[in-house]
Amino acid sequence: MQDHSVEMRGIVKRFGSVTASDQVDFSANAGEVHALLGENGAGKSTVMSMLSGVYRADEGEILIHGKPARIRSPKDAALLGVGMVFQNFRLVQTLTAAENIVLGEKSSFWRGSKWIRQKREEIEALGEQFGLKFPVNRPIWQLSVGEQQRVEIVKTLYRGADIIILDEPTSVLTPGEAEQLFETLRVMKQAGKTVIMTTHKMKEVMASSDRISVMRKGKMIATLATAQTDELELARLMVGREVTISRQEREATQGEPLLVVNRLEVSADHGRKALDGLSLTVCEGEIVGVAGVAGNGQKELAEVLTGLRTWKNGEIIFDGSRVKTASVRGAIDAGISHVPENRMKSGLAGRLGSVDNLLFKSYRTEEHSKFGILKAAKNRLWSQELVQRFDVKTPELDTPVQQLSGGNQQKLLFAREVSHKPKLMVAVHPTQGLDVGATAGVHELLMELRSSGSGVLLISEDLDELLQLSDRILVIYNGAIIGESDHEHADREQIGLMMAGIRHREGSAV
Amino acid sequence: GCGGNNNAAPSNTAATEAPAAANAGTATEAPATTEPAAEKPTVAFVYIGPPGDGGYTYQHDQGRLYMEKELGIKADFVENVPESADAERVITELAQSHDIVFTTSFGYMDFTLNVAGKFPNVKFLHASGYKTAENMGTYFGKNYQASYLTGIAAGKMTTKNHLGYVGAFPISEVIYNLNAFTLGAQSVNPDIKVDVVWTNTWYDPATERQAAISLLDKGADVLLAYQDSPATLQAAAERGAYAGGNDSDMSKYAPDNYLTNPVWNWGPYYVKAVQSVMDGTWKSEQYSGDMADGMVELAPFGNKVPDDVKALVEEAKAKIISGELDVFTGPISDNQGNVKVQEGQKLTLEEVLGMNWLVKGVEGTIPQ
Amino acid sequence: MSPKNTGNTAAVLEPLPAKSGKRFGLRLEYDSSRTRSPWWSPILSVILALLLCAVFIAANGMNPVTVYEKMFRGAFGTSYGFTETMVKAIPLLLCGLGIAVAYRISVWNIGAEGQLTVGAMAATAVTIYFPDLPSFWAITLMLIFGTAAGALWGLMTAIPRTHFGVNELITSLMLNYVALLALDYVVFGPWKDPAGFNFPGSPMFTAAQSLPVLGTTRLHIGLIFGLVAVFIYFLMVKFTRWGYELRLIGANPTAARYAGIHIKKHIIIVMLISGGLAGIAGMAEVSGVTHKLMQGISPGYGYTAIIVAWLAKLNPLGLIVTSVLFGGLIVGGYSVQTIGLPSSISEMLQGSILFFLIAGDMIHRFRIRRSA
Amino acid sequence: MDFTTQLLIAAISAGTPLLLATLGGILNERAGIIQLGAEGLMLMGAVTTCIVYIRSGNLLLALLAAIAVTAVLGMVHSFLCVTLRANQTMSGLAMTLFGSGLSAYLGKSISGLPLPGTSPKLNLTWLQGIPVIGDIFGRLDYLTWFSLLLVLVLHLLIHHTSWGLHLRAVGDNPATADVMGIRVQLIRYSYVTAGAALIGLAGADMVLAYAPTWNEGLTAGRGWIAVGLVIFARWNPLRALFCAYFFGALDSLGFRIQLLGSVIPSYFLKMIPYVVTILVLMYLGYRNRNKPSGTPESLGTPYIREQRF
Ligand SMILES: Nc1ncnc2c1ncn2[C@@H]1O[C@H](COP(=O)(O)OP(=O)(O)OP(=O)(O)O)[C@@H](O)[C@H]1O
Ligand SMILES: Nc1ncnc2c1ncn2[C@@H]1O[C@H](COP(=O)(O)OP(=O)(O)OP(=O)(O)O)[C@@H](O)[C@H]1O
Ligand SMILES: [Mg+2]
Ligand SMILES: [Mg+2]
Repeated sequence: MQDHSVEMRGIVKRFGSVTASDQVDFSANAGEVHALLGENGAGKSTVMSMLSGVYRADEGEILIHGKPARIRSPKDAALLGVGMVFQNFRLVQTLTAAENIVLGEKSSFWRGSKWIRQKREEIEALGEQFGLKFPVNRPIWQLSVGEQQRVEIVKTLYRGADIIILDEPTSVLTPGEAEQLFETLRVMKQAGKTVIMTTHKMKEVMASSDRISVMRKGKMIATLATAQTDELELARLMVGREVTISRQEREATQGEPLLVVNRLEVSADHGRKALDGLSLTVCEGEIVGVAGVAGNGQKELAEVLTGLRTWKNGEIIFDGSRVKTASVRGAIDAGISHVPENRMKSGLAGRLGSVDNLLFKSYRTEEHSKFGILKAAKNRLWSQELVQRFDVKTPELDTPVQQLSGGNQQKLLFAREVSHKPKLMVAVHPTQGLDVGATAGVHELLMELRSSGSGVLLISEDLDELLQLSDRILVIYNGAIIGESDHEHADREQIGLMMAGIRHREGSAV
Repeated sequence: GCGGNNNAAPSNTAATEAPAAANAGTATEAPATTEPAAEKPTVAFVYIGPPGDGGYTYQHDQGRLYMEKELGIKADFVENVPESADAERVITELAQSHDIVFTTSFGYMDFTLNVAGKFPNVKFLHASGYKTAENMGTYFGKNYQASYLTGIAAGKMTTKNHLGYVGAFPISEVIYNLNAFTLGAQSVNPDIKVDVVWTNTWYDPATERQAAISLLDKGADVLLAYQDSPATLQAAAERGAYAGGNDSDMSKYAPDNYLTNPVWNWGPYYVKAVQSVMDGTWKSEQYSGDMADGMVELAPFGNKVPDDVKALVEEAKAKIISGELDVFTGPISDNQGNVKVQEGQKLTLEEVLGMNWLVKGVEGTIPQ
Repeated sequence: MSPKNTGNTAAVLEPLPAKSGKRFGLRLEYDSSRTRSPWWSPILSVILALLLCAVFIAANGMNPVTVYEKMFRGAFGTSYGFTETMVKAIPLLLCGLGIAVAYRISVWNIGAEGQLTVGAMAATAVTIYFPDLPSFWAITLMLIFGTAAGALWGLMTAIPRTHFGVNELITSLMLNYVALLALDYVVFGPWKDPAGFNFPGSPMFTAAQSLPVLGTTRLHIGLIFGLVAVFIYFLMVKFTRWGYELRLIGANPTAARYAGIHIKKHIIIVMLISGGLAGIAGMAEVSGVTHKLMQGISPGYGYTAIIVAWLAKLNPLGLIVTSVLFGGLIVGGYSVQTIGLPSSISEMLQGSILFFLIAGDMIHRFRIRRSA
Repeated sequence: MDFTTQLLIAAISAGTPLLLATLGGILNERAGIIQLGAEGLMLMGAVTTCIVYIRSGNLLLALLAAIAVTAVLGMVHSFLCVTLRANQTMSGLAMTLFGSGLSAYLGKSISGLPLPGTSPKLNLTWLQGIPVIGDIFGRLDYLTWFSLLLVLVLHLLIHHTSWGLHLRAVGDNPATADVMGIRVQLIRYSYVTAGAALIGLAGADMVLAYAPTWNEGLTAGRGWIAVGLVIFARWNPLRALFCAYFFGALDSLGFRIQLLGSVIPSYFLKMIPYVVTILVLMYLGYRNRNKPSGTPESLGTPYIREQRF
């Protein structure tokens, strides 16, 4: 057995009453890509954060290159050559990519133009070497998510990390970009670096890793060589029971057109054009998937449909009538529900309990309030019911929802969005960060909506999910739909190409 | 009860029953009626600023200390009392445990009046106001006499015939001092003009400094500030100009550039007033002190004021004290050209106290 | 953390995470889930503030116990003192309530002072321009004008924030100065009492224009305004849709927007209420206490009210307690002067209470851990 | 000297304490900590200067004492806001209250006493010959020169040095700064302390340059103005220079307009800076609606390493 470049022994970390990491042992070697697999909340990020000094372990020890290491801060970790690309990027939005990369560097006090130019060239060269391209001089807020991730990776490389941790790196990438990332990982591996990647996507794990460690509920379950395992076994280890993954059985339920969007033009936050002549149609009883790389207008599309954003040109026809102005309330009343992409940021109020969170969209209705006064007792009962029906695990109805696990938060959110029988559901990355079981539950709910005659606009970056659920898949690129294929004829490769902006002349493309 | 002559408050805490329960009026009845006049009254002062302001309140506090020494009385004071709702409470509290209350700022007038109504046996003396009651008198002094004298000095010292006046607020008190200052200067130098700016603050050195600099920039070479801070003096000193302040002797801040200015000397009045209460001879009146009785004085001249100027001022001062010279004697026109005081006429005190026009030679306006 | 522990916090906090170099030392850990601070923390902070200021008092050569006793007696020990404390508490309560409403959704209004001032001005305008109204109409109109003016001033803070992204801290602060200057203008200019020897200040209000008072005290009916406002607000927050919306915005503004709540509209509403309440305070102050408009109508009620609101943890019922406490602190602050202590001690007390309060709010979130 | 030159000189003189305090505020807020205690800190700086100067007669010692005392208060603010993560707005208000109270309390003993001297002037004879510039810059005092130098230094520091990059990162995104090995808490402590000391120095400048004596509440609200100017200048030292001088100029312009015989009541003239500030900020807000506003993004939010996002 070779020397481990990273070894963690008996690591314990508690957050209040939650034990996020329970006597975890973990090791990774130089020159390997090591995948850390686990469902949502398994503790992957926690363990990796302890390695990178963001969290401090309550118990246990860490050895780097065989030597006991005391990692009390990110700085300690960096000195030991540990670099981490976080699930939520750690980039200063107002600084340029280059500035972000050299941040923390102590080499030169004075940052003259010569120094900057020199650094820029260094960074560009480094990017070149690992196949990571991005505009070096632009502030981060102007970069796409994919580009931001590349900045993050170059940052760790630049800082001379030889142990590189990537937390859920592919969740924001196109299949093509992900492929490119794996290529980069291979280059890094060849350069003798230790690459640790957390994920819950088994396909990727199988495609890119050398060894796999599986975590479940804060415990380390197993470490396997990739070559000697398969997806099914991994899934079983991860979830703790047998899981079958299959394409949903489906019958056509499609009805009248429900949502018609014509040549829509929308500006993004910073004035750029986000949607540029986008057109699409969603019919009753249909799931329409929108595939695309993050930053191509998906967020704005969802926002404009749910009334959060105004549009400049074009028209939106919903349920037979033309929508005149953007209004969230109008959208809610018309029967459009919304599962936003970041549930804790925009979907739930973490400090409040389940009742208040469930009431979000319906508190104005007769059923829940009268003359401006909330029907407190009735609302409680109603919430209780929903919590039970959707199997949300919460200690009490008033427990702040930020204390629930991610999966339960998402269930609560769905309970709310589905409870008022929407005509159209706009779901953005509804399963992002969810484990297999929870993902299956969400998929089931979406299919139920479909069969009950509602339309679903499913915006996702998970191509598998789209392929599995959608009746039709649209590809969004640069704010417009540049391709479409239906359920039967959907072709991964071709969709992947279109997501990268390459249009095909074949029949199914628009 | 609280009629005792030892310093009121701490000892009172032992016997709070009395002020708490009793109607304060009856509480103070005791010393006034049953005890002989020889018993020393308890005295309190209400100050608008801190005694250390080096200006207005400082002079009142000097007066208080003087009175304490002369009469062997310990007088309490409450400082920094805003001219608002707080004033009425502070005055009330003091009235509950004192026989004489001096309220030393104009803004206390109505509050003093209110409290006086509730404490008929306490004597109230209010500085600078015009409302009185059976048990409330007012006192103030004709400090414009000293302003006039300061004007004479300024008129002699200026080389450009251009004076500057930093006025706190466009109220009568400041206006008649400004006018007197101007008239004084004109008495020795008819061509003089006086620029005036209003700062709208009693104490804000930074603002006053700006005002002074503006005046200096416009060409004034002698400044007078009806303000509590020495900022004007400092600004003038930096430019080598002469200046004076108000209320107290400010020479220590810039002895070489100091001119002189009116100062208050309240001590003798406070002694007299308290004494008359002790003697049982006190009655409500509107007391107006002046240079003759010493309530108003002129600060010692600065180092660089020449002797001939001093002599000139002293001469006028003697005339004022003797009554020969009255500052507001006609003919006086305002700066719009209207004759305000006819030849040979004199303004009554009433008219002076309500003055809201500027004499000829003053360049500036009174905001309406 | 028990009260006993908090006593030696200074010692506990010594090894800051950033500094601790000991291998197996103790370290402090921050637990953000402990959001609810214990009920006794405000009480403790008042006590600690008293202790801190006792040091200064003792340094001044006085016995702190005597001083505090004098202070307490001045503010609460006599029926007169107590009514005066209540008189002080009225504007603090009204402004504090307004501030609490705004802070609930993180609108940092520090403009209560200006809003109070314009409220007082508008109420005075009624007395100037409609001098002969009968009592009921005079008071009603003054109340309406005062509220409206305060609300308008609040609106002038809200609009730049909602429509132009201007930080409300600065707007409300700047508007305080504008209001005070406007006050100067009217009391020196158009509304100056013609019989007032050119002194600044409006004519005295007539009896019809003055709020009814309790007996011979100065305790006026503004207290009822304050209590009613508190009560209404309490009910609104607890039971209405509006209260729910505020709760949502307070907890997560983005999510609230996704729930179809117009945050801008709420900011405007909240600032209207906040300003309106301060305006009522201003009206009550001129009509109930000073009976005329003049400079320095508020000795900083608008600022003190911020502390009052915070000390009450933005809780409307708590506000009643804290505004009386601070009313007492101000009243007592003047009382101690007669025994030779400067009034600044009361300001120091207010400041240190606030220091200890915000520290106490957080300190219980730390716990000691053995570090690995 | 013509009108504008005079006005400029007056603006510099009125603007210098504002500038110092604004720069102090910028340091604070660039590090992500709101500083509303400026008024209290200025008063503490002023009273310390007076006490030490009067007692010792040594100006340098007095200035150092002012810096030291306000730095300690700055540390109290950092302890509350950085270590305890207390509400920054409230901590600042407490600082203002406590500072005003304590300064009044401490200043009792020297109230009204004249200082042994004023702010010493730096007479640059070689400059004085040059027409306009000489008039303006020939006779400034040391503190004014110091403030001008500081503007330049801070500008360069913030935008052209590694420390500045660290500072900006800490102010905008402490979590990122932290993982990059920058000591967030240390930097916050340092800048809040330094900022408080600068604000204290502004208070010292007020007594030295304006009134050679201590009196309660002598700053008359200028600390609050500085708080506003920090935002007005959008956290930029160069702009702070212009904003502070702009306020200074308007302060003085009011009197000059009065002297020109204007009939506009001076109250309205005095409103100008406040109203202009609001209007300018509204205009900028409108113009920059699609860009990051320049506000340090973490302003007001404490950083907790182990907190999830
Ligand atoms: N800073 C924190 N404070 C409190 N609880 C935390 C914190 N970080 C993680 N947890 C809890 O620890 C557990 C493990 O979380 P962690 O983020 O490590 O899971 P994960 O495996 O990375 O999941 P995901 O796939 O969602 O990223 C969860 O229950 C989470 O609620
Ligand atoms: N951005 C900054 N602004 C102000 N001061 C800074 C900044 N960065 C560092 N310093 C100061 O410089 C000194 C050295 O910084 P730092 O401790 O980060 O360097 P270091 O070489 O990494 O130290 P060590 O490795 O010993 O921890 C510190 O004392 C700190 O006060
Ligand atoms: Mg997780
Ligand atoms: Mg994770």
